[in-house]
Amino acid sequence: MSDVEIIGTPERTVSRRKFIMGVIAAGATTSSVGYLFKGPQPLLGALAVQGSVERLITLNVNGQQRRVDVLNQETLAFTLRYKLGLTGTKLGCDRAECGACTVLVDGVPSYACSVLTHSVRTQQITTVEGLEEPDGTLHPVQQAVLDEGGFQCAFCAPGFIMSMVAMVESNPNPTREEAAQALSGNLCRCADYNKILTSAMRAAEYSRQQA
Amino acid sequence: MAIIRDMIPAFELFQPTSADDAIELLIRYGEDGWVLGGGMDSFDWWKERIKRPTAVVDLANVDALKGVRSTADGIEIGAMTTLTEVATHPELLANYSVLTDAAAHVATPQIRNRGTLAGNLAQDTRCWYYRGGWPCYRAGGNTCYASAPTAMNREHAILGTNRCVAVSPSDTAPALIALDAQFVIQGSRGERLVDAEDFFMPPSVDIERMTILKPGELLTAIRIPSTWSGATFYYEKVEDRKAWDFALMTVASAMRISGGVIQEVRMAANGAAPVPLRLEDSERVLRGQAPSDQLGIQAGEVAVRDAQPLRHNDYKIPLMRNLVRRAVRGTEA
Amino acid sequence: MALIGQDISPPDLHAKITGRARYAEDFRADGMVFAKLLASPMPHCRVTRIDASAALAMDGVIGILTADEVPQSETGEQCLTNHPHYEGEAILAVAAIDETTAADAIERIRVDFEPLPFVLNPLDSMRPGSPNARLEGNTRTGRELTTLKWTEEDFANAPEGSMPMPDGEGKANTEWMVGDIDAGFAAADLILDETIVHQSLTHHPLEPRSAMAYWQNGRLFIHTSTQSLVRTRQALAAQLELDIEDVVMIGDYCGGGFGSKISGSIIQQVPALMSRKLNRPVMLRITRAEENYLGRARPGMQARVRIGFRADGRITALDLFALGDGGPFAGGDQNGAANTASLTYRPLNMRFRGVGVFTNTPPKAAQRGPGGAQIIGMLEPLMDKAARELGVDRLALRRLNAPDGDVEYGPRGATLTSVFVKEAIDLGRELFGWEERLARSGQMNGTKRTGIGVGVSPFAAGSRGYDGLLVIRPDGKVQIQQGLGNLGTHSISDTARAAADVLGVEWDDVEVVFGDTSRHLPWSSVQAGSQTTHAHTRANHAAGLDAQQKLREIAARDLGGRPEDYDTSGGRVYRRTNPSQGMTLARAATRAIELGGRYSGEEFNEDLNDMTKASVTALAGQGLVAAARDNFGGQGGLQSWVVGFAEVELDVETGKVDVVHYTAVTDCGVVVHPRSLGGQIFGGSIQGMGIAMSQKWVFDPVWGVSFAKRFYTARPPGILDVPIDMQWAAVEIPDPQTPVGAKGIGEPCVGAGSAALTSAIADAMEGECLCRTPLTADVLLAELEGRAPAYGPLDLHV
Amino acid sequence: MELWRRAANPWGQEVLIGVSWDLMWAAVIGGLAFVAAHAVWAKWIAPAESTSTGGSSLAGLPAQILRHAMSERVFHWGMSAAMLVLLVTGFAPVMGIQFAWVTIHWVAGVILTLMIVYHIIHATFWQDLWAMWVDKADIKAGVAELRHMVGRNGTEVPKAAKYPIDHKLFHHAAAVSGLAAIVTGVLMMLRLETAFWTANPYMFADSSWGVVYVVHGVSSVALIALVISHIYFAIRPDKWWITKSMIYGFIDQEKYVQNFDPNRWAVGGAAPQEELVPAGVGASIPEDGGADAGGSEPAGDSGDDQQASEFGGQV
Repeated sequence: MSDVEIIGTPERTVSRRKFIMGVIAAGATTSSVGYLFKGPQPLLGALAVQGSVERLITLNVNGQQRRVDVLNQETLAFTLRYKLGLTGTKLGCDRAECGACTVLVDGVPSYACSVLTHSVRTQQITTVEGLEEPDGTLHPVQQAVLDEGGFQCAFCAPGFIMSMVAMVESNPNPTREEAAQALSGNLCRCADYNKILTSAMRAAEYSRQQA
Repeated sequence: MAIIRDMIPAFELFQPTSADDAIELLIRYGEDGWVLGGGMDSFDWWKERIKRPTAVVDLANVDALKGVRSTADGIEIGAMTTLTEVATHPELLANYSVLTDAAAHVATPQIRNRGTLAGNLAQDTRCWYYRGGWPCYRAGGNTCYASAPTAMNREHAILGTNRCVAVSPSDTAPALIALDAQFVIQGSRGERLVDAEDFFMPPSVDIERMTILKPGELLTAIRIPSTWSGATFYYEKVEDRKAWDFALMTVASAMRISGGVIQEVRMAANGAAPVPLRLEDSERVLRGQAPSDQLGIQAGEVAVRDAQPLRHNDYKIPLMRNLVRRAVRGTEA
Repeated sequence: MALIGQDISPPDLHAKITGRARYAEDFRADGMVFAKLLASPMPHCRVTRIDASAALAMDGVIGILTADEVPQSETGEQCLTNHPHYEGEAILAVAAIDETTAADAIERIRVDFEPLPFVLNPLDSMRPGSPNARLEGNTRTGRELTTLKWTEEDFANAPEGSMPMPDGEGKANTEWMVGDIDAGFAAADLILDETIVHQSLTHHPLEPRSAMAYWQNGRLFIHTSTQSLVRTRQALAAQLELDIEDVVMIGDYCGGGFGSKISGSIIQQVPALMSRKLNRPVMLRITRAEENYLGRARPGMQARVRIGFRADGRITALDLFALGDGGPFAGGDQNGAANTASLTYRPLNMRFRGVGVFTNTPPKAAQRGPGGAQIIGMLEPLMDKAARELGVDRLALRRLNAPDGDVEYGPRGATLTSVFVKEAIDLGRELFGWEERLARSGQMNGTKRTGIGVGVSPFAAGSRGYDGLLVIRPDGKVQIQQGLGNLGTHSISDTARAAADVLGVEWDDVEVVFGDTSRHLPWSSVQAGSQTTHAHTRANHAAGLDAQQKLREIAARDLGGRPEDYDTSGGRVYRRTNPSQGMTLARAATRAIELGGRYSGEEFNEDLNDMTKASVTALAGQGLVAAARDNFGGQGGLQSWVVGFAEVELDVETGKVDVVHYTAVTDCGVVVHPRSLGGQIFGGSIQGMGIAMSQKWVFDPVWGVSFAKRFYTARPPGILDVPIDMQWAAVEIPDPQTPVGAKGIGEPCVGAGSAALTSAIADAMEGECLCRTPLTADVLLAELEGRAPAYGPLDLHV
Repeated sequence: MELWRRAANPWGQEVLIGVSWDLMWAAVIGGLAFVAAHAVWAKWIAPAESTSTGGSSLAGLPAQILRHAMSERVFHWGMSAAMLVLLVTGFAPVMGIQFAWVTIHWVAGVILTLMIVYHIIHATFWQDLWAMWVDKADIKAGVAELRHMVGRNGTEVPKAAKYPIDHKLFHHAAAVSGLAAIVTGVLMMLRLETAFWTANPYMFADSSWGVVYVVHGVSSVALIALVISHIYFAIRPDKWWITKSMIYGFIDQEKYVQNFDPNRWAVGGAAPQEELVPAGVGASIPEDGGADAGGSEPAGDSGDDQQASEFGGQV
């Protein structure tokens, strides 16, 4: 795969159209070249057939600006896990069903497997790795889970924890039912829901204390 | 089919900042273009490699399509407004709770956080034959596997089928039909308005599309007239699991009751037919009558009068009837 | 204070909640390539031609692995095959520099198939002239594959809607009788005769069975997801014909298994073999859909049962004929189911006949409470039905039939170490408020009708004879080596407490070593059948005793007196009569190194497993090395019990069921880790609730292709589907035959949860047992509305 | 241009699912091109039509000669309507004009099927089936006609029987296409849920269904071209007299003698209603308008239809 630098090129190619300012890249891995010839001539076909192109973007992850090459079709979960080494974000289904990949996008829980990295490149991403203080102090949610011994296999834990973080922000004093609602986008196959809910209630308590 | 493909094939990606620019791109790419809203339906198709757009037009940066606005005669919701915003918007909660109820019943918090109202309306059906990449009518083929006498079709349609028996999966559609909403569609030739119930494409007309949107057209906003503001609403979705599931049946209704009589009513159901259904016959039964359980049963019977069950979905007949009955009774149990 | 019985957060939890815990898919290696599988689109076929030229010519494609390059197995299953027996079985793998390229390459491979006849459910393969799922036969008799069919007459003789129950030779391949079944029925005042269907369902652990492998100097390094580490290493080494020392397996964390990753998984051979072939590290990332196919499933059943009851509710006869869905390679769960029925109900006379029938559906394996969960879920509503008809209390009927510690059950009169199920029933009656809640049974709350249910569920709970290994280091820490897998049951840390308690050390002074076979681990049980709590509290207790003995000897040697004058606690070994006279463990460890021999691991007991011996040798000299085999012995098997109680509300207008409350009481001996035990009981029970209420397996009968392969179609329960209000308790009577008194608990809770719900739902249906799972809204509403049943009485995989 | 539409069946095997819609456009373009070519030829190239009566005498002939009896005309137009409805409902949605077409399509299909069945039975048992048979004389005439068309001098085109060779060929092409479309269409209806049966896609194997769809598609596409040319000839002024005969039933005496060989299509000197059929000539052979199913040139015959007399005086 060649690394053709194309930043700026798209604007030049069709500069008279202002929407092209929004163009990310003409993306094609080597393998999709054949596909490009099937459809109508791609807008940037000439570029595309030069080979694969990636575009370096700056992603705000856990408060850090990270420079990263991102394919057009790349999901946030892939960028985090495979480009930025943030493997705390898990892929349980890769279909927006299990919640193991839940991260916060501007503080809002989202399935990282089902959002393009490019769609959130101006937003702040928080993953489970970003919760701890630099000195190792755990986030109140993490401390609560630790104290309550939440989770069994814990493959779902990072996702649940991110949902809990969002929950304690938006509803610091939830009932158990409300906590369950807030966590309903996360699946735990060990079905340790009771302990997870207890952890969530404890997390809310810790957060209130901290606030 | 067990040929597991996975991994999204490459496409060109555009992030226009205005609807006009988006439409221009969509016209350029025609059938090979793809509108990316919240993406909650799109990613499945791409990852399964069943649908492979050449170009994806991501509407994330089109701010004009986002947000809830009050208008002179009601309220307008931008197409890209997330379901969470819809579900928690104070004015909608106060006056159009049938819609907030519906939005709050969609899937999970994470999906509501990214998923948009337009996406919920325009999403593709969940028929597992079609979703599995089978070459059915909807996929451009010449058969419906789901209606075969041996087929697994408990989630399929009992009404309004025409070769295809898949159901519309939208939770918000019946609420918007009950609210007499209008959908704003923008295309190369400007804007057009359609009634909520006319937005959905019956398979008898075009078996391959779920909505009347043509390539190059964009659903830009949903307008809710003030007609039904503060009316008596009912919304119920029956699903197998309480999160991340599609409705086996949904009924939504708006009623104006005064003097002990139903003066005006709009009622809709989803999960029953390939398109969200407005239950006009039931409305006729109800109009001018005093609400009672007996009347509810009558309205329910009328709703399922033409139902034709498949091998495994006969239960939808009593389910639909009962939900209509409950809508009249006004209690969810 | 003893560590056993306390709530201590497991030592690996910090890593899990900070994202540092690395599961198999989180590893990367220099030059790593990605493998992707090409799977069979057909339920049964033969590959006639593979044309991979276009794929291999692609830029970025590194290589291919085909069925010709992989080992055979005893069951007939290979990690790659040219004769797929189910839709989704892997045929070949391609490796490429990235996963997208690998996926693109898979699409360019042309495979020609010859479709073969297939069969999806056991009963269909019993019909005369029907296809067999394996060309060699439709069942396994002994080690042979044979064909077993019933006759037209057998089918004709069955009452409408009932499964045939043919008498005579050759109608089943497992058959046993205890007592005289006819006499049993003759003595009965009530006979129930029901046809029952239990679905198959995928395990769906949240972590798919991804694996990454590379080779260095002829040794295989593999990162994998497994329930049982050292045993998986052993299995993989055997499959690949490698010296066990040449396999380094890293599996620090396992994202769930439930029986599907007992000794790893066959598909982990693919990255290992591909890596050897290409001489590059290979990652095989398994997708959720692949997990559905390759990830094992609980065998469903089609069965008919006749049960005779005396007027007081005592079961005089139980006649069970069960067809188990064996998938293409296994034998179904029906034999275990019969044993569990025999134990739970102690029928005075019992006959069992069963056939494990091959089907062209994804492979079956043990899933938490294999056989037991199915049969309890199916039979408990029938106990209710009998109690109702006989006018006896439903709980009393169960108690009457429940066993005591002297029970003999099954075809060969198996015995147990202890049974305290009656105590559990009694405690549950009180905690749940049985009488009070039962008074609500059948009451309407709006459109919702209350149902009360109970499920009494036993399952195997332990084994014996494994090794414990620990090192007391010169820094005073007690390093306990664990060869188990780490799948979240906390057994790696909880069973270590047994050794620490013997020595009387604080938990902070304990380090548990696990997760990597290069770290010198002892021979351990598979983490399955709820063995580990029992087996490894014993093994670690033994190692603790060995360490204690060595400490005493060192103390006596240095400080005078006899070893038995010394005791250990608080990080010291000291003279019982004068606690100030003693030494720290740190000092003792240094002395052990100086003394050498059996103190530092240069010598060891000969009864240790070879693997443990190698580990001891490797650890020798690092401190006081203690290694001992569990020689505590014991008579009889181990079974734990969970009695589940549920209150549900059934909406009679929609068929939807809400679980309002759930209470579970267990007999699992001494409680090692209460909070974790609660997690096991509730987690297992909720998995059982999923069986009863929602979880599915659906196939198109014409194409043999599966639909419910994603979470939203397979429908495992989510957090909103289970009661907020749950409680548990344990009778806490120690098992008399183990020094620690603890029994395992992973399995029996599933049957309890499932049965409590099938029983409660039947109660809410005014006693109507639908005798099928899952009891989804469509099934219940059709019945409530008096419409045609949603499914045929014997329909499976619907 | 693709000829077929293929798809992967649920087992990933490639199966035919129908003709490519490219063929529809090909048929439209082909049909229109033929029309255009013919129009050009007719206007600028065609040799003058012979108006010779060929020695036949008008004597004894009625002024109006019955060509198509009432029942045939009703049949022709009914069938034409059904056919047009079928083509429009079948192809308009493909061309992008969307409406709920399926019910109209199959109802029209059923009507057409019934009419054709009637026509086949009628033609077989009540009309002379052989009137549509292409015989040696037809072939000779056809050859001569072709020579004439390309301007070979001195070629005398023999006069036709009641149905000239081009009419007959058209009938047969349309009949084959129409029958194929009908038979496959009836099979395809088994895939629709109707009041009479439950849809069952598994009645045939995938591959067989593929053939059914392809045959239906090919025949329907062929009918597009046939109908285009048929309509073209029907509205050409020089053929208008034939078209009129399909409306009113009669042709002028003059046209009769100019175009037909009385030996091959004998019309008695008596009143039209007595329309004589000389034995052995095999002329006034009742044939059907079934040919029209495919949109052939007006065919059919007066045959035994005595009702023609009713109109005799009026025209």
